[in-house]
Amino acid sequence: MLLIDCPYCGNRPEIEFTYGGQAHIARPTQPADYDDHQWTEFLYLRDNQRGLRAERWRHSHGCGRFFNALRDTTTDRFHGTYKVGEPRP
Amino acid sequence: MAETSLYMRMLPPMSRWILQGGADALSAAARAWPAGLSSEACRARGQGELHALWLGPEEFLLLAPPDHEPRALREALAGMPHSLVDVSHRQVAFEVCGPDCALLLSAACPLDLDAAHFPVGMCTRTVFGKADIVLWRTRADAFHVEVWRSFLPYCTELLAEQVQN
Amino acid sequence: MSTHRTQTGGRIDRTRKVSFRFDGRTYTGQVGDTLASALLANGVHLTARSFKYHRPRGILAAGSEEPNALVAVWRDAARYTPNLRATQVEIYEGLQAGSQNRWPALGFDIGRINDALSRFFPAGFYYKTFMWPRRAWKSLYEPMIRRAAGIGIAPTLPDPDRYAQRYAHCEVLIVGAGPAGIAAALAAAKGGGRVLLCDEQSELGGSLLSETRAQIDGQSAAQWLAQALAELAANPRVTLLSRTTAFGYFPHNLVGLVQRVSEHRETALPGQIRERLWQVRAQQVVLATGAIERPLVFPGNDRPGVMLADAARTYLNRYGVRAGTRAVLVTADDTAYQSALELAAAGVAIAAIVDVRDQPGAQQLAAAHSAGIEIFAAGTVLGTRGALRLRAARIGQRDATGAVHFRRSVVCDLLLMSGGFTPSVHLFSQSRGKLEWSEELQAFVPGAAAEATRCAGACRGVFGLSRVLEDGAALFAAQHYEVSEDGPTPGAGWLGTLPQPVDADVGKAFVDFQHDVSLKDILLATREGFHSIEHIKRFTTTGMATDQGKTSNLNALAIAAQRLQKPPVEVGLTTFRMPFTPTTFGSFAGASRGELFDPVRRTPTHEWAEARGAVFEPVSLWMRARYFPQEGEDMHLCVKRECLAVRSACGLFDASTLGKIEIVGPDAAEFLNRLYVNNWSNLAVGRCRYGILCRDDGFIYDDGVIARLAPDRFHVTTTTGGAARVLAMMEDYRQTEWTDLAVWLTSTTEQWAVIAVQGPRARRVVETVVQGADLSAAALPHMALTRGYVSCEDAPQIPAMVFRVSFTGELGFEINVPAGYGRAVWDQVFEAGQAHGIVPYGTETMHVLRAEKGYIIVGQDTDGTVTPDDAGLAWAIGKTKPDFVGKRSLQRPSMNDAIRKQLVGLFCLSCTAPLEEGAQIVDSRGQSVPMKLIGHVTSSYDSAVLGKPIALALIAGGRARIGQRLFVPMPGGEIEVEVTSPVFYDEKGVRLNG
Amino acid sequence: MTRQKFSALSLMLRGLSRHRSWQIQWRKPNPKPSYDAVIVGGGGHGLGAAYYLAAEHGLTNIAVLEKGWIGGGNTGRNTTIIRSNYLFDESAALYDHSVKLWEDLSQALNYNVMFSPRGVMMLAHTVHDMQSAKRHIHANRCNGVDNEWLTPEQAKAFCPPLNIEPNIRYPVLGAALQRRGGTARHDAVAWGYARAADALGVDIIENCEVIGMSRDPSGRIASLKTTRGDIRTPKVGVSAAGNTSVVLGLAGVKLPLESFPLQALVSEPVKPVFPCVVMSNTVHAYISQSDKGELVIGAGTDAYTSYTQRGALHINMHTLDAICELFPMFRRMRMMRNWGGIVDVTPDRSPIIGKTPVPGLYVNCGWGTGGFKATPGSAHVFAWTIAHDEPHPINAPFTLERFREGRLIDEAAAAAVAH
Ligand SMILES: Cc1cc2nc3c(=O)[nH]c(=O)nc-3n(C[C@H](O)[C@H](O)[C@H](O)COP(=O)(O)OP(=O)(O)OC[C@H]3O[C@@H](n4cnc5c(N)ncnc54)[C@H](O)[C@@H]3O)c2cc1C
Ligand SMILES: NC(=O)c1ccc[n+]([C@@H]2O[C@H](COP(=O)([O-])OP(=O)(O)OC[C@H]3O[C@@H](n4cnc5c(N)ncnc54)[C@H](O)[C@@H]3O)[C@@H](O)[C@H]2O)c1
Ligand SMILES: Cc1cc2nc3c(=O)[nH]c(=O)nc-3n(C[C@H](O)[C@H](O)[C@H](O)COP(=O)(O)O)c2cc1C
Ligand SMILES: [Zn+2]
Repeated sequence: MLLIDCPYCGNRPEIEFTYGGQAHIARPTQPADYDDHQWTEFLYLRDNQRGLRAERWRHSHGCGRFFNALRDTTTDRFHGTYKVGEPRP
Repeated sequence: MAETSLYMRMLPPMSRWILQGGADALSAAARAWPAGLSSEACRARGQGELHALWLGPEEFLLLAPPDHEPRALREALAGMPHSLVDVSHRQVAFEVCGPDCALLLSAACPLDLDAAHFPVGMCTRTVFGKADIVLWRTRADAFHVEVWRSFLPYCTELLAEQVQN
Repeated sequence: MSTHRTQTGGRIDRTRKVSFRFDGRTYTGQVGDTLASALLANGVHLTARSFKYHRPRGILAAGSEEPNALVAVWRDAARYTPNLRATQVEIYEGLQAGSQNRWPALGFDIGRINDALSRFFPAGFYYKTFMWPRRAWKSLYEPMIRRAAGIGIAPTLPDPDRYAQRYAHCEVLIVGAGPAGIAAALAAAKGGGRVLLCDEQSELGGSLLSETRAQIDGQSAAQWLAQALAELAANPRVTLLSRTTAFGYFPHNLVGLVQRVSEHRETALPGQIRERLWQVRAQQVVLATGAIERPLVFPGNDRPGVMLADAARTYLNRYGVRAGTRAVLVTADDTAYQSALELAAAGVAIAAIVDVRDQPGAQQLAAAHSAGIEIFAAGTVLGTRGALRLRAARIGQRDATGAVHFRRSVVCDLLLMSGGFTPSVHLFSQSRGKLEWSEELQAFVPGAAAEATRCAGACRGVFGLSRVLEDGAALFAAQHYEVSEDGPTPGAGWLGTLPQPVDADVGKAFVDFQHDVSLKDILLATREGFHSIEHIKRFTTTGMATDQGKTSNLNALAIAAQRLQKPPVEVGLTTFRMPFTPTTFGSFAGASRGELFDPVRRTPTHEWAEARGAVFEPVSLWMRARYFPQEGEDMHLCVKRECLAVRSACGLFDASTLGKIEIVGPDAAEFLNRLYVNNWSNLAVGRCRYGILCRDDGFIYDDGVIARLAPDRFHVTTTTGGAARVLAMMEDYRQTEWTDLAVWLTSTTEQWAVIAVQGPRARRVVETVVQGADLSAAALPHMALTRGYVSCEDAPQIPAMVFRVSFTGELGFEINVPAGYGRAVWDQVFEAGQAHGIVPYGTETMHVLRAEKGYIIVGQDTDGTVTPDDAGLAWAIGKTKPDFVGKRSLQRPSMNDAIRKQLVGLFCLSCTAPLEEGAQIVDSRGQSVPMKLIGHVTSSYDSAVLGKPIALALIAGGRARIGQRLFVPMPGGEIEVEVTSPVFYDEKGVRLNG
Repeated sequence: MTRQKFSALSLMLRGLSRHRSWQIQWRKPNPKPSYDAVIVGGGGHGLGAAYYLAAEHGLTNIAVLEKGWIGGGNTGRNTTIIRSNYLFDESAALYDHSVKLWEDLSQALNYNVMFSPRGVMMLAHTVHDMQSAKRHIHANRCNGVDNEWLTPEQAKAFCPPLNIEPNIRYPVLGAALQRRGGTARHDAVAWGYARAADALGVDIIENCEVIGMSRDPSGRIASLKTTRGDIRTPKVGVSAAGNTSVVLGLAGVKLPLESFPLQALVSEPVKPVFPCVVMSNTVHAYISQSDKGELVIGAGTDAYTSYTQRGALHINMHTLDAICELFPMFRRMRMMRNWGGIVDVTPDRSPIIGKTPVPGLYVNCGWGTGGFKATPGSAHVFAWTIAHDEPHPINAPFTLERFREGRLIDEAAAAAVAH
């Protein structure tokens, strides 16, 4: 069970959180302008790299907030968390 | 040991609201609500029987005696984008108390409940086994627990199981 | 008292005898004995048969690393436990234990024939045979293999014991309470933080428990230990846990412990749990887990009576047991001399010391000589003799050229062996810390840590009591310990097989005792191309038994390395995984059983329904009344009656479990516009609308009625199962995509009890209960809402929201009252309904009624591959909206395929009973397998009001097929159906609007 | 080289000479500078593809590159459940193709992979589960795939340890049974394919990680960079399971995949007590007993993407409380070992087998929590795809294009079934 640093509440155990997938994938404001290829990419293509990954978590059994985290997928170590809207550190 | 000291008691009915809003609305609310709203995360503020529990950066749980109408609050918030929703019946509250109350809760609550890490006045949403609760330390040896009403039997049974242990 | 028990010494309670049974015979031990020490005290070494060859096996070790002495223990029939290590079972009065994997008896085991035939069962033999004839594998070979495999017998009765769990937090967690762990704890405690010290043994102390000579700061080891533990126990910030194994090291310094609470007691205290699982989150973890002595690999090294030297010393010093009368020591290490000398002093004849090294330590030599013990330097063991117990050892020696010669056969009943010590790096490695190879110790020791972990003492290759104590303390504050008689420290020891004469057919020299893996097996593996240590492990199964290779892994590695001509570090170890020792399923499960397995959510009317004999069904976590059978009714009859009552008079239904979300804020309508497919801007205050929510891939996710309570306030309902995930999805969009919107969400599912009153007489019933509201058709048309109140005895003015909605096709109302009043209002409605023939109905009836109207149930008539159009709900889509979640996906090529499955109705032409839900549909008769399936039945019921079965189905191009005849191929024959509109009843909605 | 035949007789004869004359099961060649085709990934799927390329398509100058030891990926760490009672026609065809190959695999490879069709029973605990199970059963029957409905009593008769008391939290309401389903010995599958492929001339090269890919001016795949040197080849088939994204990333190809930890565990070995395979999706538990005696138990995936081959404790706790609820007699059994694998998951939980946008580069991935059962079938059609440069009819629906077109094969959404 990971220990996750909620930017609002501090370190909390993983079971209080919900994983939210890759971060920084903004939903297009005009989906109609996307062709099938671009739309497919938006829907389905995610980074799946070894190493640092920016991802979303929600402190669903805590403050309820979504936030972003940088985690190394080869060690599961967090390199920091930050609020939605803040740039990736 | 279950017989000798009280570990759990139901708390009487209360009025409850979930207050949410942006910074302006919340600071207006903080002025209108007698004890104010904590700007520090995970802290409760209270005066008499009126309490405001920080649940999230834009979310507070307000507690008051039954049938309390937060008129001042409503007036202060009028015209400001916010949400105030009555949840008096959504949840119920019980208290876990006694010298071992933190230990008892630790059977199913993953937080560090040591007084240094979870002091009196701290409150937060968390989990108790497979239920979602709001945990609020009201005294060194007492926790106020809010839980959605249908999860109450689960919580009390889980506690009873721990008391046996 | 037996001759094996010493007169004095040890930590057992000599004043309290314990009688116990092993394999049906009664023995006596002392309080403080383990089953192993008590059996040894009775001269019993033979305790088990080996896994594969059924060779007689004795007790090899004194701790959790024991590979041989696995026993079954019976408390009572339901509290039977297989595969316990005799070295860890504490005896109590009346303990019943027995050996395993033998038939008919431990002393005479038919399975022993495998040993004789063993040359035909080398490692991996099963991959090479049993392939012919093909069918015989299932009927003959596999059952045979399965019967032979397995060690103990599984329990067959439900376990009546209880298990508990606890989360704990501390500044310092110390695993292992030997000198290193205790010194670390003493030093850490001074820092004032919370310290948790655990050890798997029954007493804290580790190697100090068997230390009789050394003095620490002028005290005996035992005195020092007692004092140190007293000091720790007195500190309220320190928690001491004995019988507590750290079984796993998880990310971010979470360590799993399992505490054996009552198993060692003769009778558990009333209500006492058996085990407690701790999840400890520590700021720092200190591993002081010690080192495990390594066996030597030589022919016949598995006979009962062959024992690790340090274990024999433990039996002597801690339990007051002489493990034999005449012993030979074979060692590659100075420290084992101490065992021999202490045993000699206690009256065990030491027939010889065989030192594998050319140059035994001078001090040890001198000490052994002065004790009159004969020493064979550059020695080796060529074999052992004895049937069920060791009788003699064959000693050899290397000459100057390295050639090995037989020297002598020495009669002995105890063969002590020491190949040196393997640091216990299991947990360190589990934490993903890097191991380093120590040339000096010929062992892996902890290198760079991956977590906040530090190691102390023997587990990191530091030996010698004073150094170990200081090593533990130094993690927190340097401290000097004065130790006299520190004893020798282990060196490199010996890895792999002992030297044997060239070309000798080395008999069975065991590497992994528990899995019967011998030297030959490992050689065979390398010969056949299994060169990675991971392959060697899997091909030979070395290290894969319940001890996970604690005593064997390094020897296996060394043998492979030598054979492959690589340095051991290049061959490497296999991966350490949790658990450190086998850990009870029950402790992982804890209290999570029955109603505590998953919360059971009940509505305010649950007890009422229960009292009326309702049958319930679980829907997500909720229990919902499915139907209310009366005397003599089965579900079918009951549902028929309930359906007719709703259609002809009125029915009462608890809809409280529907998810409810209050959406508030100036942008609430816009928020809903972006989410749901429908248009919300034009929904008037006081009106409701049926909404559909898709995911962005265009498939239906949820549905529900949404009411506008105020310009900036909506009351959204969701499916029962969808409540949590819909709210989560909404929060996701609100917080991360549409941060421009001023809108907030609050779950109100449990704020409101929802009492549905449906049927032509519903209005009359509701009118008598709800006051202050005009419920007339004009004031409250279909899909409108109003507010009123209900008066009860204790609550004069219960606020009520009344929605005029219908999931039955009848005139319908849903009364929402604060949940705490739900039952009181329900009772009133039921009371008021008596005059109008009101009938309570459950979810099954609800399903039938809505199916008659063609209303879908998300998750039953849709399955995550269905679009709004597929479900016939295209009308709901706000055509002018630029976007909503899912809109873009609905424009993808395949979303408009003519062959998409669409929701239609089916009438049975050739049957009287309803179709089976899930039945498949084809478009022509007599198709052969594989058929061309064009759809399936999603819902199917007997319609009481229509007097015939109806069904909903998803069928390829279904709407264009209305009027066509299709076929449902069933095992009993084809059923002919006609495709219809999905609305079977009151297509015009006359009743609804009544 | 001529391959020694494995049989009872050869075992006896060589036993008499102390097993000294057994050959190496697969050679340890150094990589050649070029091959006609290269498979990346020495799991069951990759080794199997190499075997079928050599055995059925005559391509023998080929190599399998494995970064570690063969079978060390998910092939060596799965709960070995084999079944083909999938819902959609496309899936049923693919998995049943595989089950048919399983039935003769030991004989085909001359290696006992211990395929044990002892029956896979999937429990239903709710009305919804029953509807879903029945839908599967009817679809399977019409597709010629065996699958039958059992009442709770019949389920208990088939699997005596099962708790069918009506008073448990999620009582067993019935089960779907596929009798032809079962298990096989995971390691033997990798080794058996390796040995058989090796005998046909395939080079199996371990400790050889692919770390780069280059393309010729036309864009076609041209060579691989590995930790053991460069290798020229016009065709590369990737079967790298959890690492597929990383490998295809070397060619600049991004796929709809995410990699998650999936854990399993075994109990201490006991005498036969559990005769079949039982799966429950509602309470999340999968269990069978291996021929060696351990109870083999599978968990659900961990929540987050990771390559660490380990997962969280609470996932195992949840798995074991489900096992104890269904089989209360196992509460006193003990966990002997737990481990994790990394599974690559597609948005519709169905695999991708086909061409990639790079000519000459083929991929077989996305098996998620359930690709062991597909090993022979998938390897077989993947080999076909590589040899013919177009999908076999069985894998034609499983190409990448389905995501763009929205023609997903969403078994998970349709039934919430894993494995
Ligand atoms: C715990 C668990 C339980 C499971 N249970 C089941 C089950 O019951 N039934 C079922 O059907 N399926 C199950 N599965 C899924 C199944 O194991 C896999 O789908 C299947 O084994 C995949 O086989 P593979 O050959 O594609 O992959 P793998 O066996 O993983 O082989 C891929 C290989 O590629 C290698 N590789 C990766 N990158 C490179 C590189 N750059 N260069 C060279 N080599 C590389 C890897 O080292 C690996 O050996 C389970 C999986 C797990 C983890
Ligand atoms: N025969 C010898 O002469 C010999 C050999 C080696 C070490 N030693 C001596 O032993 C001492 C080593 O001290 P130490 O403190 O490092 O080790 P130790 O062996 O005294 O203590 C280690 C303790 O850790 C416990 N332990 C191990 N793994 C555990 C787990 N997973 N969970 C819970 N408990 C666990 C063991 O039960 C043991 O009590 C030194 O005095 C050293 O010289 C003596
Ligand atoms: C079906 C199956 C059965 C297994 N049985 C055992 C076993 O009896 N003993 C054991 O130690 N490990 C067993 N394992 C686990 C392996 O030891 C190992 O943990 C797994 O292959 C993953 O590799 P790793 O732990 O080295 O990463 C088994 C694995 C599988 C897939
Ligand atoms: Zn938070």
